[in-house]
Amino acid sequence: MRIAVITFPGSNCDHDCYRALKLLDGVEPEFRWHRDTDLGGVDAVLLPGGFSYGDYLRAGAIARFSPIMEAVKAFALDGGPVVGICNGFQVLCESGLLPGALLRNESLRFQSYPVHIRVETTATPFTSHYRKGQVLRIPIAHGEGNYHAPPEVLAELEGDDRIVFRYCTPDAGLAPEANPNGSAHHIAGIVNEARNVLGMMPHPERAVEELLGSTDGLGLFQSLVNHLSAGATP
Amino acid sequence: MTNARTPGTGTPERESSAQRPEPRPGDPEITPELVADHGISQEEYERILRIMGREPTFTELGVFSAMWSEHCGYKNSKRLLRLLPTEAPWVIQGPGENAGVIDVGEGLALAFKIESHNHPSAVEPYQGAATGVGGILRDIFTMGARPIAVLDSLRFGDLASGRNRYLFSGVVKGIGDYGNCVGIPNIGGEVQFDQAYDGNPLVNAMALGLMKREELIKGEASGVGNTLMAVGARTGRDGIHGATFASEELSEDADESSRPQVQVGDPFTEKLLLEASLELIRSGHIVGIQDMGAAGLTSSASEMAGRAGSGVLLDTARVPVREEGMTPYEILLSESQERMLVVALKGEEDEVRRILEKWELEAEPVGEVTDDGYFRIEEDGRLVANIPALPLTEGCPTYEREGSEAEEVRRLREMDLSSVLEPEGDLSDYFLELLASPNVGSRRWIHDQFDTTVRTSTVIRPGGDAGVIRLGNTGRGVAATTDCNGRFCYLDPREGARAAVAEAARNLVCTGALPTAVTNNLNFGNPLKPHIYHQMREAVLGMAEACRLFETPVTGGNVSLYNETDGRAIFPTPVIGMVGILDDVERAVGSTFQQDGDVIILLGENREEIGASEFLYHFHDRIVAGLPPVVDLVAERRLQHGVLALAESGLLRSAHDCSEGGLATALAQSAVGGDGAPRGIRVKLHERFAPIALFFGETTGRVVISVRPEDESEVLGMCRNHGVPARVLGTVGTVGGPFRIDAPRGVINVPVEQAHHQYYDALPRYMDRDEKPEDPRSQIDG
Amino acid sequence: MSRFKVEVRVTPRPGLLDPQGKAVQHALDSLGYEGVDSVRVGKLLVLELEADDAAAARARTEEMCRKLLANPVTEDFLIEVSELAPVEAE
Amino acid sequence: MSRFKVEVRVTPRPGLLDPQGKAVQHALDSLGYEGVDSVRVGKLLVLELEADDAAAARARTEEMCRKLLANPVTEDFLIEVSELAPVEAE
Ligand SMILES: Nc1ncnc2c1ncn2[C@@H]1O[C@H](COP(=O)(O)OP(=O)(O)O)[C@@H](O)[C@H]1O
Ligand SMILES: [Mg+2]
Repeated sequence: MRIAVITFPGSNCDHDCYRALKLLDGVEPEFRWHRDTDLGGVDAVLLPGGFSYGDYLRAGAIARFSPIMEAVKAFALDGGPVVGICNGFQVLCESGLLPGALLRNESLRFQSYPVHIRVETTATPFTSHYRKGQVLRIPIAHGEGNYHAPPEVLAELEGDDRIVFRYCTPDAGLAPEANPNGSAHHIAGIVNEARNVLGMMPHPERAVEELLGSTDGLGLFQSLVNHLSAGATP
Repeated sequence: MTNARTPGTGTPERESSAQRPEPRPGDPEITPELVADHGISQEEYERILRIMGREPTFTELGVFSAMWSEHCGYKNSKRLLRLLPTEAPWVIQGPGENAGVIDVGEGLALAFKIESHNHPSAVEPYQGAATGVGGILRDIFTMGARPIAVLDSLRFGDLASGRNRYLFSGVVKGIGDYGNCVGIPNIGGEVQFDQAYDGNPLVNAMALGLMKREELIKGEASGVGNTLMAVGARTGRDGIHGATFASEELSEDADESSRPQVQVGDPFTEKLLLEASLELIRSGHIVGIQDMGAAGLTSSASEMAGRAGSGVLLDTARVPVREEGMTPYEILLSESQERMLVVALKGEEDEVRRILEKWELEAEPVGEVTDDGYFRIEEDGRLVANIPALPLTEGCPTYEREGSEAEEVRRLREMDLSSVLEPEGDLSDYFLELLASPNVGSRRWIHDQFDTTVRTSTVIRPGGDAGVIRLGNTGRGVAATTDCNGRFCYLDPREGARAAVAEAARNLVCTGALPTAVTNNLNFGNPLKPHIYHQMREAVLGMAEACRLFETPVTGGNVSLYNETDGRAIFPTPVIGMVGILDDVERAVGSTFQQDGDVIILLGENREEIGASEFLYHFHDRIVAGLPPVVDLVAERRLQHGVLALAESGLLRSAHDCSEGGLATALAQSAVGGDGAPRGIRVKLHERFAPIALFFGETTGRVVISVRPEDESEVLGMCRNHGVPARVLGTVGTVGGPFRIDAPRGVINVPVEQAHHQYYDALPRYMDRDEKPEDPRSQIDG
Repeated sequence: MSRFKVEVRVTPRPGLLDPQGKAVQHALDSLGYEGVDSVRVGKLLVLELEADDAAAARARTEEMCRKLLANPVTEDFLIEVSELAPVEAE
Repeated sequence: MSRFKVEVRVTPRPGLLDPQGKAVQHALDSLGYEGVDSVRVGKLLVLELEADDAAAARARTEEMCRKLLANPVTEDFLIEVSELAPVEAE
């Protein structure tokens, strides 16, 4: 199966995502340039982390106008799985594919270290490989990861089981100290209503090898692969 | 007595007088004051007259001023630098290029270099530090290498002052924002706080890059007729004369007078420039590339010509500018960031432009390579400068000066410290307080602001003894560290420099890496003062001796002089950036204890030393005195081999070097460091000497390791074989257990959580709370 | 055609947490400035553009704000237009 | 005593590179907004404070700017004061 990794000017996790996807059997990652207008019939799309256009105005604000984003939108509306990681999450929010916005970290500082996140739902194409309540250890690296949405949107996310990951303590508790950026409801990742678009701040692609400290991110990619191969065999 | 050396013979006077630029309307007249304002001495000006065979134009004067500044011309350090060992079979590129390059096996080459941005950071910490990172990254990718890691070596004054906290937080944020945006992991560095750096912080940034051997490209303007192209950001009026500025002392009103020299970094453009440059280099359309760094277009163009033995012809009117009405003088000397000078093959300019356009950047032809050996500048076709390139780049007079030690330093060194060693018995309170000293406590506050894991190759993040990065898919790894204890260097620059090299090597072997090569940053005060010149010479001699013995040649570096505020110099700070190779990166060793029951072993020997220690500074009125610890390089060498052998046999559960804060601190760092939960320890020391020195003295040449109980005798045996003193100290305890060190005359006994809290609170207690109301800017976003 | 200077003030929506404002207020407090009840930190964009008249300049900027310059979920914006010079005068 | 609303506009000093402004201008360009010649991005601070009169409010803010709100090395600032209400009215 083929998965597109989009490179915007300023993306810097595109190669990391590519490398992580390569570890999975049967996956062919392909780079797509922001000026491309066609996804070329891929099975899934990944928007990587980084600082598209320097994040100078607001993170993700300028990237959302890239030509490729038209294709990504169409792909998503058509039910295709889309994952936005870090800056990718920000781009998805800015482009309206996910609700809400990502504000400056409450500390006003960039924060980069491994955090614990709790899997809140396995009913997505991206988390079926995990257990509900499972705690993952995955690095974050962002300055604007403070998820914000109006109360009614948050209620909807809660009610529809659309919060996919929350920041937590090593033993799965929710606590302000375990929330690295002040995110509403400890949100680390959400899906859209149709559940095919995931945005998350932590970097699962940085947690796929024992040598680098954790393999907890592999499950996400494996879930996606399972989902795709299930769909591929009618 | 100064004794200037005459550069190469044959100053080509005749040709130069033949092509004499007309005076440019609007340019000021050359007066002795103007010459002096350019930082050019009488003697140097006379040399310029000899080289030119006439009076220089205003533009030419600016060019000389920049190229003969300390920063570009190394006039006070060049002769000392010749003392450093620079060769080894694995050195591909030694000093002289944008970065040093070594062979790291598997057909790969590693480029690495360190660079200072001290003066800009003193004026504008955020932009100063950010552009420092930008510059060092460009030095790496102009060699054809993809940057894979950065480190930062920092010095600030006492954190009790709001100004210092402002500088510190601004610098950290600047380093972080720049490197994070470009996407290069930070894997380590160091920071020391001492009032000697009040008002004159040091910001040294180091970068590493990886390439295939054959991708190496140099900064040479070769091939007559080839086209010089300005690539990347446009040229503005920023940083004009930054190189000269970096070679002057700061004065009280530095903020005011230095305003126009502030350069603003644009990491986004840098990221594009990085990708574009690597693509360009691999495309084969260019023969040379160089960063427009200090002294901008002037230094890049003239150095590229100098190295190739060619000449260049540039037209400033063709350089893309950000502001209207810029003069040739300004365009030549601007230090606008994120620009490159590229030598494109004649006729392939459009291909070059196309690659740059893909990355939304500009590339404009601005001149060509010539064969007449001249640095020739036109403005819209009219000659404004015409200088022989080689004398310009190499002819800067170099000085060797008399040096002598300051009387004050001798006195401090000989100070009687016996009363300091008096406390005995329960020393737990001293211990806890020392753990929370800004010089001993955790640096997490710093490196949590740095992306340390982007590029998915970081095997050991900051917080250990050295950072470790894997080298692509080769299974190999590279470790890197920066080290220097300015206090040691102040009290004895030669010993201090030896200690810095030794500590760097020790840090590397603790991770399992073989020390391989060095880049260095010589941070000193005003070299015209005899005691400063003495410090420089002694430090270089010490560095040279240690590097020679350790077989770690110096492949490059940077010199930053005039680090003085109101006549007071910083501590001599010859920062060592060292890289080492791991044949098997899976064998990389961390610095934290892993398992209760593991045996703690000390390699090396304890000595009754307390001179130059953090203990002294912290508890005794910020005093820096006494004899710095003795460095036994031969014993160090044996220790390195011993630790490496242990690491390679997979016997080490952890290894950690003893430095600031001494043995007790090193044990604590291994107990509470890392991301896991803190573990207690139970340790017995047998030395009967003063427990203050035993616990907190900074004797060098010591490493604390932990091993599985069943490996103990094998480990001790290997140490014996390598001639390394090794002794079992005790055992690792349980998570949350007591942290206890017993000695004949003293004891430390605390709950490990308390040590943990103290250690991690060291910087936040200053930076995250407003206990100090005069600390405004450090708390808000810059 | 004239040239206009357009100032766009982008501010965090009321009710939205403004950590930057909070930090500034805190810092002012610790500097001893009393009586500062509230601080909000926003963005200021200063554009120079050509348009037929002030109304057109405003309309165009409003569109830019809606599309790009402000995030409707978190930010409000306010536009102020002033004429610089008729284009001929350049 | 009255309450004042004080707006502080902090802008990058002329001549200094403004990467944010550059990026925004580039983005507007590629969105097809022509004729935008220049974009500078700065900060807007909106304070509410108590002072005896408008002049005092301005003076105090000026001091705050110099000390904290603007970076004298890279930024200029401009202060605008408007009265909200006499403090009794609260
Ligand atoms: N400015 C910094 N930036 C990044 N990492 C740092 C910095 N300062 C210190 N560190 C990291 O913190 C750890 C402890 O540093 P240091 O006290 O200098 O250790 P050592 O004494 O073993 O050299 C090291 O891993 C170092 O790389
Ligand atoms: Mg160190």
